[in-house]
Amino acid sequence: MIYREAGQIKTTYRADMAIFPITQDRIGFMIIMAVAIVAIPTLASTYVLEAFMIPFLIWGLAAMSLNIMLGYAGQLSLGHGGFMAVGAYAAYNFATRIPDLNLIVCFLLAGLVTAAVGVFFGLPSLRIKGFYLAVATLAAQFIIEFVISSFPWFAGDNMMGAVDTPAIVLFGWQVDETVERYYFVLGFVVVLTLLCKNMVRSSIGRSWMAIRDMDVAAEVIGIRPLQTKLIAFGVSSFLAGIAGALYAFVYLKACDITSFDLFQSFNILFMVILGGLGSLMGSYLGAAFVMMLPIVLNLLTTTFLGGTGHSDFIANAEHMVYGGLIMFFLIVEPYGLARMWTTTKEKLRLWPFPH
Amino acid sequence: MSARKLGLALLAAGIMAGTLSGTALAADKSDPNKEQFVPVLVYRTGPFAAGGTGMPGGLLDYFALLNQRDGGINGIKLVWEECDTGYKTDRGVECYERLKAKGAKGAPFFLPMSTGVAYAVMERAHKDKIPNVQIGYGRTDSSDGRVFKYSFPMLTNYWSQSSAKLTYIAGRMGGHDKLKGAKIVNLHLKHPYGEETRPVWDKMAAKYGFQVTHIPVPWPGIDQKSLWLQIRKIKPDFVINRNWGVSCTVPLREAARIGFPRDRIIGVWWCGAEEDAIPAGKAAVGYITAEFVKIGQDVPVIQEIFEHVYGNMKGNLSAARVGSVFHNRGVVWGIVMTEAIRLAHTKFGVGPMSGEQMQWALENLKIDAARIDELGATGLVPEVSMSCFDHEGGGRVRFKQWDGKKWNMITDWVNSDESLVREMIEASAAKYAKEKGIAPRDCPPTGRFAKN
Amino acid sequence: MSENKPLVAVNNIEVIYDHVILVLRGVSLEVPEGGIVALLGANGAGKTTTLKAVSKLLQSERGEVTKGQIEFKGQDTKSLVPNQMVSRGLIQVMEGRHCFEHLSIEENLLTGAYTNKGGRQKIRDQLELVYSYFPGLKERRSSLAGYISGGEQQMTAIGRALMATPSLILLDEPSMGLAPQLVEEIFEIVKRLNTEEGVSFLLAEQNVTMALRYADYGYILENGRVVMDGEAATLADNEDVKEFYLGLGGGERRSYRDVKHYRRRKRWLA
Amino acid sequence: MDVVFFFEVLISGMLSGVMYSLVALGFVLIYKASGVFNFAQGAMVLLAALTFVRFLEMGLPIWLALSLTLLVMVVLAVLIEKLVLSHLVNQPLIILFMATIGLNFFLEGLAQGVWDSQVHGLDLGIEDVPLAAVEEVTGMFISVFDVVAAVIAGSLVLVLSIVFHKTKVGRALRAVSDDHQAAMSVGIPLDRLWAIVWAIAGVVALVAGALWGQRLGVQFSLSIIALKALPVLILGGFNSILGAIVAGLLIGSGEKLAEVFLGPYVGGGIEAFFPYVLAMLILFIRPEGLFGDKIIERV
Repeated sequence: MIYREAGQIKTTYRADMAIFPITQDRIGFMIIMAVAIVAIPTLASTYVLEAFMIPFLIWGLAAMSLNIMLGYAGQLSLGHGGFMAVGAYAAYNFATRIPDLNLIVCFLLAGLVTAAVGVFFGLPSLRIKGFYLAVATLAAQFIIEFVISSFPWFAGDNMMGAVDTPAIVLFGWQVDETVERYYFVLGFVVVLTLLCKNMVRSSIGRSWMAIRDMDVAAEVIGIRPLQTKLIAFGVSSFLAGIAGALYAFVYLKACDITSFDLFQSFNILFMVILGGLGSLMGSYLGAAFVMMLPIVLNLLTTTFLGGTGHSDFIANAEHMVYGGLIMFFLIVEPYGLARMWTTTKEKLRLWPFPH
Repeated sequence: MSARKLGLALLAAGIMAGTLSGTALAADKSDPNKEQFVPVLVYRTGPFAAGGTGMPGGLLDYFALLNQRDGGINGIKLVWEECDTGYKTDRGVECYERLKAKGAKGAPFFLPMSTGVAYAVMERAHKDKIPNVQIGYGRTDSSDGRVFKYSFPMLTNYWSQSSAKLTYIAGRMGGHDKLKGAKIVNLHLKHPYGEETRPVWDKMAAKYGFQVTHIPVPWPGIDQKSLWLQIRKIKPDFVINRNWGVSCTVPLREAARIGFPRDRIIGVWWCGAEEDAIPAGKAAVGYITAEFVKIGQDVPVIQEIFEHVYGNMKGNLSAARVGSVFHNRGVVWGIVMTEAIRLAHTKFGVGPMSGEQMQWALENLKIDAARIDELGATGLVPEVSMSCFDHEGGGRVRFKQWDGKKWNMITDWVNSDESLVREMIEASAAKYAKEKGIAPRDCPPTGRFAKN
Repeated sequence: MSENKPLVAVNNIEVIYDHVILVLRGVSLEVPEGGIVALLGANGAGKTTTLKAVSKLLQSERGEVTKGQIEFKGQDTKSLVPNQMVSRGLIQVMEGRHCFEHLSIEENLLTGAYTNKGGRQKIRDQLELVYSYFPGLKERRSSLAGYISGGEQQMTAIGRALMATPSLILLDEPSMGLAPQLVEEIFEIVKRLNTEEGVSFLLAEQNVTMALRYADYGYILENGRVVMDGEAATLADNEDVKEFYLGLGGGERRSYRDVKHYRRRKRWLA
Repeated sequence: MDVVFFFEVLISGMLSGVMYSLVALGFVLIYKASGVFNFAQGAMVLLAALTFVRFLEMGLPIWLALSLTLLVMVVLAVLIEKLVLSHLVNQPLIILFMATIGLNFFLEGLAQGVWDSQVHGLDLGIEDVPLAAVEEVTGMFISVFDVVAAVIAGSLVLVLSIVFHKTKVGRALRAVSDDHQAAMSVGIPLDRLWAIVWAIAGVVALVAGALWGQRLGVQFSLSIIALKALPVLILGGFNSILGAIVAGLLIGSGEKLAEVFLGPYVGGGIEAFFPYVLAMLILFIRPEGLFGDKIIERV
C-alpha cells in the first residue's frame, strides 16, 4: 500500500498535467532534491564531491542529452564526445575573447554553438538511419577533433595544445571551493533536467517518439521528419555542449581535445542504454553505473587487497567484472536501470498481494 | 528475481564500500609519523600498459630498495598507494583527489604519469600546494618556476630534447653550419603532445636554415603508409619520430618497406623503449632515440635493486624487465624524488614531509656528480640543479641505438640549446601568467642561465 | 470432445511476463489428432500467449509458465526448446507472418526444412507439395519476401511451416490485415491440408465467423481465462457468442445488466 | 602529377584496405547471423593474437599453437552463446549491441589478465620488404607481406560467401539475422548456429590478429584496429561479405590518395575522418551500403 495512485483523483487539468502526478513521486523528487542540496554537500567528503558527484552530474547531463536524441527521437549518435568538445572550446573562447561576459551567458552561447554544429551533422539523418547513421555522427566526432586540433586558434594560439580554462566568476563570486563548484553544476543540471522533462511531455516530445517508433508513419500523420529530427539534434547537442563546457571548466579545469575522444562518445552511449532508453532518470542512473562502477571496483580492490603491489591481473579483473556486470544487468533487465525501477514500482503497487 | 536482488545489493554494497573506503584506509596500523606517504599512479591495462607498469615499477623498486637496505630515508619508511588511471585523464583526476590527503601530511608530491593528467591537475595541485612533478614529459613552459610555482617538468622537457636532437643531428652532419639546406621531417602524433614541439622546430629551422616538414600522424597511427609515401617524396635527411605506443613502431616498419635507413630516424624517448622496437623486428635495427637515463643493468644501483629487492621477492615487475628503459626511468624518478625528500629533512627535520615543504626542496635540489657516484647511479642520472627560476634543472639528453636485441648508449650527455628554449618558455609562461592573473615571482636566473 | 487421445493437452497453465504481469490464469484446452481447434477472443485475451506457451516461443519473451503443464503427444514439454518441438512435429506460424524479408520465397520455404532430416530429395518433394497448395508462390519463388503482398507472405509462412512436415500447426491470426476473399482462400487451404495431409491445427483468431466455419471445436478466451468452449456449431449458435463475437445481436439492445451474464455464469467454471 | 607515384599510392592504399577488410569480415559474420553489431570483435582479435603468440613463446610449434588457439576461440564462442546470447534472444538489437560492449570489456580484461599487457613480437615468416620484381620494372614499392595478406583475405571472402549463400546453415544464419523469433519458430536452433558463427568469427579474428600482429606487435592496440574497420563495414554494408572486401579497397585507396594529395593543404592527418566522410557520401546514394541488404520499410 506504500506506492499506489489509487485515491489520488485529479480534479484540475493542472494537476493532471503536473510533472509528477503521483504524490509519492512528488515526495520522492523532493527527497532527492533535499539530498542533493543539503545532505550531500554537508555529509560527503571533498573526495566524494570532486571525484564522484561533480563528474556524475556532468555525465548525467551528457547522457540525458543523448537520451533525448536516441531514446526519444530514435537517432543514434556516436559523436556526443565531439559535441562536448565543441561546447568546451566554444565556452573557452567566449570566456577568454570577450572580457566580462557572464559565465552563464557564455555557457549558454557555447550550447547554442554546439546546437548549430549538431544540427549540421544531423542533416544526413533524413536519409540515413540506424547504425548507418552512426557513421555520420562518427564523422562528426573525427572532424571536430581534427578541426580543433588543426587550428591552434581554438586553443587560444597556445603552444602547448592543451589549455587551462579561466576561473569561474559569477557576479563577482569566485566559484572555487569544491562545494561551490558542486552547486554550480547542480544548478545547471536541475534546471536543464526539468526543462527536458517538460519538453519530452510536450508536443515536440510526442513527435520525437512518433518519429522514433516509425518515421514513415509519423510523416503520414503530418509530422515533418527532417524538422523534428533536427530539433532533436539541436536540443541534444545544446545540452551536450553545456555538459562539455562544465566538464572542461568545472571538472578538468583544462580544455584538452583528448578528453573528448571517441571513447567518451561510447561511454555516453553506454550510459544511455544501461540507464534505459527514453528515460531521463535512466540517464542519471546509467551515468552513475558507467562512471562510478569502475572507480568503485578499483576502490574495493584497494580496500581489500591494500594499495600496494597490485598485480596486473587484478587491474584486468576489474575490467572483467565491469564487463561482466554490464552483461549481467542486461540479461536481468534489458531495458535498463530505469525499467528496473518501474518494475519495482509495479511490484510495490501490487504488494503485498502479488497476483 | 533473486539474481536481480543480488545485483542490486552488490551495487549498493559497492557504492557504500567505495565511499567508506576513504576513511577505512586512513586507519593504518603503523605509526604515521615514521612514514612518508607517496601516491603512485599506474596504468596496467590498455595500449600504454608497458610504460604504465614499467615506470611505477622502477620507482617502487627504488623505494623498496631504500626501505630494505637503509630502513627508509633517515629512518622514515616510504609507503605508497597505487591508483590505476588506465591512461585516462578523468580517472587521473579521480586518483589525484583520492590520494592527495592521504598519509600524515597529505601527498608530498604528485607524479601524474601522463601529459593529460598533468594539465588537469595543474590548477588543483597549485591550490592544494602539492608539487606536480613531470619527469621527461608534461607542460614544457612550466619550466619557468616564477609563474608555475608547483609544477616541475624536471630533468629535461620536450623543447630541450628537440634542440638536443638537432645538436646530435648537426654532429652527424658535421656541424651546425652543415644544416643549411638539410631536410628534416617531424613525424608527430596529431595530438597536443605530438604537436607541442612544432614551434621549436620551426624556430630552429629559421635559425639554422634547414627545412622542416611537419607530418601529423592521425590517431591511432597503426597504418602510416600514406605518410611514408610522402616522406619518400621529400627524401629527408632525418625523420623525427614523435609518437606514443604502437604509433612509434609503425614508422620503423614503414621505413623498412621503402628502404629509409633506420639510423636516420630519431625518436622521442617515449618512442624509445624495448616495447617500441621489438615488434618491428629486424626493421628496428639501427633506430636511434633520445634518452634521459642510462639503459641496462650495469649500474650499481640497478644491481642493488636486483639483489635486495628482487632477491627478497619484493620486486614490482618481472625480473626480466629490470634494467629496461621504462624500469630505469622509474628508478631515476625514485632517485630524484627521494633526494628531494632527503633535502627537505635537512631543513624541516626528519619526518613525513608536506607538499609545501617538498616544493621548497624541489626548488633547491642539487644532485652533483659526486652525489650521483655515491648513490651508485653514475651515468644513470644527469646532474640536477633546480631553482625557483629553473624548474627543469638539467636539460641534457643522451642518445641510444637499437641493435636488434637491446639498446646501446651511443652518446654522452648532449646539451640543449638553452637560450633558444628558455626564450620560448618564458614567452609562453608569460602569456599564461597574464591569462590567469598570476604575478610572476622574482627569482634571479641561476645555474646554466646565470649571467656572468 | 473427440474420443481420440489428444495431440496437445494444455492443463491449467498460468503465464507471467516479466515476473509481474499475469497474462494467463488457469487455461486448459485440448487439440485432438486431426482436428482444427479455434481459440477465439478479443485483442489481449491471451490467445497468442497460449500458442507461444505451447510452441515454447514464450521463453524468448521473458514470459514464464508458472503453473500447470502442457503435453504434446502424451509427453510433458516442460524441458523442451522450440526447435525440439518442431522436430517432434509441432510448429507455430506467428501472428504477422514474420517472413524473412531478405530471403527469397523459396529460401524462406527451405528454412522451414531445417529440422527435416529426410535428405535432399525429401526436401525437394516437400517443396513441390507446398507449391502444389500455393501455386502463386511458385511463380514468384525468387522474389524477396519483404516485397510480396500480405496474402503471399501469409502463404509463405504457412508453406514454410509445412516444410517441417508437422503434425500440428499453431496458426496465429492468419486473417490479420487481409482482404476477406484472401482470408477465405487461406482457410480453404487450411481445411484441405487438414483433410488431405492430416495436419491438425490450433487456430487463434479474432475473425470468429470464419474460424467457427472451419473449426471443429472452439475455446473462447477472455482476460486470460477460458470462459466458454464447445463444438464449433454449438458455439456459433450460442446467443452470447452471437451477440458479442459474431455481431448478430437480435434486434433491440439489451440492458447493460445482461451484457456480461455469461461471464458471471462462467466465472465459477473457469 | 607523377603517374607512377599516383598508382603506387593507389595500390598500396588498396592493400592497406584489405587489411581493414580482414577485421571488418569478423563484424560482418556476426551481423549476418544475428543482426548484431559485435562491438567485441576488436577484443576478439586481441585475444586470438595474444593467445597465439603466447603459445608460440612457450615453444610450441606453429601448427600446435595455431590449433590450440583455434580451440580456445571455439570454446569461447560456445561459452559466449551459452552464458550471454542465449539469454538475450529476441531482445532489441541495441541491447544485444550493448551486451557485446560488456563482452568487449570482459575479453580485454581476460586477454590481458591471463596473458599480459606487454608488447610481444610475432614473426610469421612473411617478409615485409618490397617485391623486387615490381620495384625493378615500375619503381613502385609493393610489400610481399601486403600481397600475401590480400591473397589470404580474398580466399577467406570466397569461402565465407559460399558458406552463406549455398549451404543450409548459411541460409538459416541469414534467416536468424532477419527475425530471431521467426527463425526459432521454424525450428532453427539459435544456440547452435550462434555458437558456430561466433567460432567462425573467432577464426577470422585469429587470422586478422596474426597478420596485424606481425606488423604492429601483439599488444592491446590490436583491438583499436576495429575502429579502422568500421567505415569499411559501413560502406560495404553490414551484412555483405563481398562488400567488406570491396569497401576495404575503396576506403584504403581513398584515404591514402586523400592524405597524400589533399592532406598537405589542410594540415595533414585527414586520414582519421576521411573514410567516414567517404562512407557517408556513398550512404546518401545507397543508405544500406554498397552491397548490404536493402532496407525494407513498410507501414
